[in-house]
Amino acid sequence: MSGEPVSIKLLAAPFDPGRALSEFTAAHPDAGGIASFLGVTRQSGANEPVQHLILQCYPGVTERAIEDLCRTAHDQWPLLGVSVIHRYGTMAPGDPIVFVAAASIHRQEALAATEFLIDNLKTRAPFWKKEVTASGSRWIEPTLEDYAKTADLHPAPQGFKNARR
Amino acid sequence: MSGEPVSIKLLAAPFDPGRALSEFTAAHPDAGGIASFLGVTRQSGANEPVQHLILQCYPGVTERAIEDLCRTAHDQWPLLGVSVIHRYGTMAPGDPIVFVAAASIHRQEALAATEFLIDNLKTRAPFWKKEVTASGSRWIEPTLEDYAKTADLHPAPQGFKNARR
Amino acid sequence: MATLLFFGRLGDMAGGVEREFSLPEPETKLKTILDVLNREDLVLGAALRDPSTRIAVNGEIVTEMGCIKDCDEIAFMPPFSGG
Amino acid sequence: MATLLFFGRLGDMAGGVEREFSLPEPETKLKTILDVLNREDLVLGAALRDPSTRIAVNGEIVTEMGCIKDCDEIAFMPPFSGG
Repeated sequence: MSGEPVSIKLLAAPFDPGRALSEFTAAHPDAGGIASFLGVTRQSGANEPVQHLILQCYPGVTERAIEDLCRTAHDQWPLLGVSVIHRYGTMAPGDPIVFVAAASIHRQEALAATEFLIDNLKTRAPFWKKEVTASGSRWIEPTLEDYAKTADLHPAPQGFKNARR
Repeated sequence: MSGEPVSIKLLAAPFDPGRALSEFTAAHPDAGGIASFLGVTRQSGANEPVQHLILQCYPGVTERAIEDLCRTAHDQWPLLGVSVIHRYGTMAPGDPIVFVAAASIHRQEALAATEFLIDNLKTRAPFWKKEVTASGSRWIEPTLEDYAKTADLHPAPQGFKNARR
Repeated sequence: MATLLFFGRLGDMAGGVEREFSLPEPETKLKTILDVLNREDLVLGAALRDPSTRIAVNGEIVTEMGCIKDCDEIAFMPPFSGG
Repeated sequence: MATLLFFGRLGDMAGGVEREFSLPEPETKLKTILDVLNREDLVLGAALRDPSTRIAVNGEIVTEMGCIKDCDEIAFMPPFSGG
């Protein structure tokens, strides 16, 4: 089989990134290079251990935003396929949050597309992240640095102030 | 367990990239981001299907060159760990040739180190690649483009001519 | 009735992610809705009007203050934080 | 005896990857070895002297034409092509 050009999964349950890479690789037998990025729930917040992380999405709208990003990647580089798996709901420290992969004939395109997708998922996909520690919980918003990476496509919202980090 | 900062494997037999990613992820529980790149034997050469690919290495010397690259990556970025798995011997089309992964607290370092490693493995690690097709076999040498990516660290050998591609 | 959605920290401020909102007129200006919410809760009202808050109507981000009809869904979205 | 290693396409030209080489003197100049190989086979000789061919002695790339002793391993390496 030859894989679909865009595969998006929003999951409420944990996923296995190794299996995700195997499946993506199997789906794109013509790829010469497959780049991927895995984001993992961090173990500690500002100063104390994270008990869990809650990720909120906007069902339907979030998928569409991710699909737009994937199409933009396809427009920008000659890709055989891209895959985005994103968790939502409650996660434990160390749990995979996001897996991005891109397949192409030559390595540069896969690497560039993977970096583009993860950079833009941070600031262009409707997700909201709450970190719960022993002393309470707090919403995490992207940093100005996160916005800087995607400034050409999507500047920080007007009036955005660097809330944290 | 917390993984070793550098893990290098030269393998004569096929490996499973999904499992490699799982193991690397498990070995670095403090990572916030894990980037990886998988290179796959291509299905066709200049104009005809590849029957197999033969990759020659220089035992001992090849490992040391890869280790040097990994140390350079550690010097350049704050990384929790890097892993390189490289095949040698005879491979079939579609077989994984090389898997590179880097783990870091923030995503940028893992992405940059992965790109650095794969770019430099192409031109700085002693490997020689022969493609066998129905009409014969030919040695493949890196392109000037490959050298251009790593020119700051390692220019094309003096007198190098773009032999192919 | 329109549905209001408050995402991220706005949900904590609004006391819940989702809320039904009875429209004073069949076609109510979005600005009017913001004014009503602001009268109910000045802190929430300010956060909703903050330029960093994006507003989507039926899943599409709007930049103009258009009109809202029955069954419309209005989402108030603070800066995204995925990945 | 020194060991000569011919990697990549040089192995095809030399008729094999590995070859024992009897040193004319206990300390033989690398240049002398290249001259001997060149007399045996002009095409191989030219490829070995090509500036794109790197030479390693006992696993370390050398840029100077030093001396070779018994049991040394000399590797002739055309441009690498990994990954």
